[in-house]
Amino acid sequence: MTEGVRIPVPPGVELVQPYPVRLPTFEGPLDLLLHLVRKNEVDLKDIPVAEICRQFHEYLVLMQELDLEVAAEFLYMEALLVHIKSQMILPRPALEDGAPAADPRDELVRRLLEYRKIKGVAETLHEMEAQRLGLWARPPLRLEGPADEEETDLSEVSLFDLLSLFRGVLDRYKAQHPPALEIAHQKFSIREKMTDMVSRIRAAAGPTPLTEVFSALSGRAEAIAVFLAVLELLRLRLVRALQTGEFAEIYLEATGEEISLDDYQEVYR
Amino acid sequence: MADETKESREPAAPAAPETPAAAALVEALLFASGRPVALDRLAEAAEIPLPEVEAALDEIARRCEAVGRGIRLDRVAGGVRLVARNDFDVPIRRLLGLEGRTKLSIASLETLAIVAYRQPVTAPEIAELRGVSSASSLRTLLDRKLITTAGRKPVVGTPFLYKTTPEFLVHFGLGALSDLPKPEELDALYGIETSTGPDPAQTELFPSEEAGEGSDAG
Amino acid sequence: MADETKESREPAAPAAPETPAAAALVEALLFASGRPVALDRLAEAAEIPLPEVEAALDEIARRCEAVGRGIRLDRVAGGVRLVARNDFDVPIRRLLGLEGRTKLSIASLETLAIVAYRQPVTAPEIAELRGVSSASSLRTLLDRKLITTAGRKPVVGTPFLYKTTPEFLVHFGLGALSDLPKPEELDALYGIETSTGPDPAQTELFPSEEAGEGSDAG
Repeated sequence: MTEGVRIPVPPGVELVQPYPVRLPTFEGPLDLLLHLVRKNEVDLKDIPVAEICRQFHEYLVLMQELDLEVAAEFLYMEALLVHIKSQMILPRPALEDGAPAADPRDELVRRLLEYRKIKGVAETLHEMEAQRLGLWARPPLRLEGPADEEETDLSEVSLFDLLSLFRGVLDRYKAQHPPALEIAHQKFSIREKMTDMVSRIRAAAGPTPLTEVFSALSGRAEAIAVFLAVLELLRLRLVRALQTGEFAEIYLEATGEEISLDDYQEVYR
Repeated sequence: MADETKESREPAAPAAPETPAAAALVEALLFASGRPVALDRLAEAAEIPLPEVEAALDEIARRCEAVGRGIRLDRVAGGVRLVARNDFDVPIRRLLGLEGRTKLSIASLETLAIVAYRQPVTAPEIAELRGVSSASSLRTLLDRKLITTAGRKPVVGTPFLYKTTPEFLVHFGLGALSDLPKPEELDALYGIETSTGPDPAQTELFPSEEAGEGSDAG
Repeated sequence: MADETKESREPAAPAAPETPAAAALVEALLFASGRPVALDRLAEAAEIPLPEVEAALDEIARRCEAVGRGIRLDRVAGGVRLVARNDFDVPIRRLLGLEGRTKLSIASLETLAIVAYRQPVTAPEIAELRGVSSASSLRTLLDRKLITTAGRKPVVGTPFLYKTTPEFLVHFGLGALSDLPKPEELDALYGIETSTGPDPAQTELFPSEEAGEGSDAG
């Protein structure tokens, strides 16, 4: 196959009709072949393969010249046409039982006839559709459930719909959950919490309620870090805890001790 | 106006005396459903015998033909529904703020034609018949609910099988799949005199065997 | 179709000559809308003056009063709509109930998809994945015989495990659960290049670990 090279037109052969600059588009190689058969006004069942093959090639060359991508299917069909052309040249002896040998074009002719029928049906469907596109039914009544709850008939649900829905659920789950998962793995530094808390307790006008210390935390892991930090601060006597009675609010206040926490060795991990 | 009043108020002679009442009920049922309803289901919901449902539908159809009516009966997909008349497409879309419905592309129509006649059929079989890959057409048809999956074919690669849906029948105004033109009619329509047997799918979808024989001989 | 058009273009004598045509158009508009429409919006969509819309509505109301009609014109605040006659409420409910048997909401379809791909799976696991309780969806799917119970999971609360039924396989034309489409097959159909890097959605479609974690959390 000589891709991209224009085959010189053999003497005495003329293109039935020169291609217009605007290339007609074809649904595929079979569509192009049907077009060539029609243009040349030849019998579909007695296709002049050599000539059709040449015109087919012309079209592909033109496509390449216009920088249009030539689909693999077209190249495959061209190869098939070349193959049939070569077979046409070989002598075809009759079969043993005397029946005439099969024509190398038979298979292609059968496919073209079949494809022509498909195109016919497609055309019929197109006309039927045109009659129906302007028809409007009534939106169905909803007796129960929210009006926006769309219901689908099971006969119209494909397996791909099921898979798409499942994937959608997983995507949604992931979109909603990554922060929680990350925090679970995040390590809170107790020393950091101690430093924060000391400066917060010292900055406060009066004693700081313990419940306030535990508010606005991201989750269980941070709460544990804060709790351990409070215990450490109490142990190091940097803060003291006050409680007026059983189950009453516990308040924290600074002791006035000054210890640099920079040297503090974290005992919990 | 006097004319059609007479028409719609006096049921035609043959109708049974209970027909107007049944017609009213059936009209209300069709109005509420919106989708094509099978006649036996109408009978079940209305609690009237099937022949009465049929008489009621005839009555409704007759009334809808009167001057000044904007809706009509549409018998599709093994059932019947009410639809607005085709010629009001533009004002209806103007009211509802809807775009015109998109026509199917030639590629999609070809693919659909194959699915309609060869169902259940696989993507490779469709590609073989069309001579090109048809994945994007299949996608369009699946998205528009005109086709759906019908399991897998037990051959190498276990490709999915596709079949048409009830929505296909509604979209093209077919009562049933059997309302599609017959293969023989197609031959006549498109000037093809190939004799397609009772089950052309099997013999014509897998031509490679035949071709193999042919090339052996040649 | 041609007849209808011709018919509607020859208005009957008395009423304003254009009323029947306007009535047909307005009827079609109200029918397709399904909800109350303001008169000025009707006029706008139909491209006719307001008095003609009013005449058309009178005409429609008059016709709906005829014996054998099941729908009527309902003038509500801010507009007008077509409704089924009230006395047909019971059969309409019966019909919609019958029709509803083959329909599933998106919630139920999502639940079915999770059961199909994650089975056996518990209600808490499904709720965790969907982010909402799925009890009513599970009930619907059990009613339709698309899923069934498969024992209990030996975790706290010993919740029921759910799996798909043979009916599910039959409906989707599957020989076995392993015939369910794979993520790559969906991507191939939708022309998505498979594996542009490690896409978690693809790698995690099948493992059951995550579902286990989910049940712990939920």
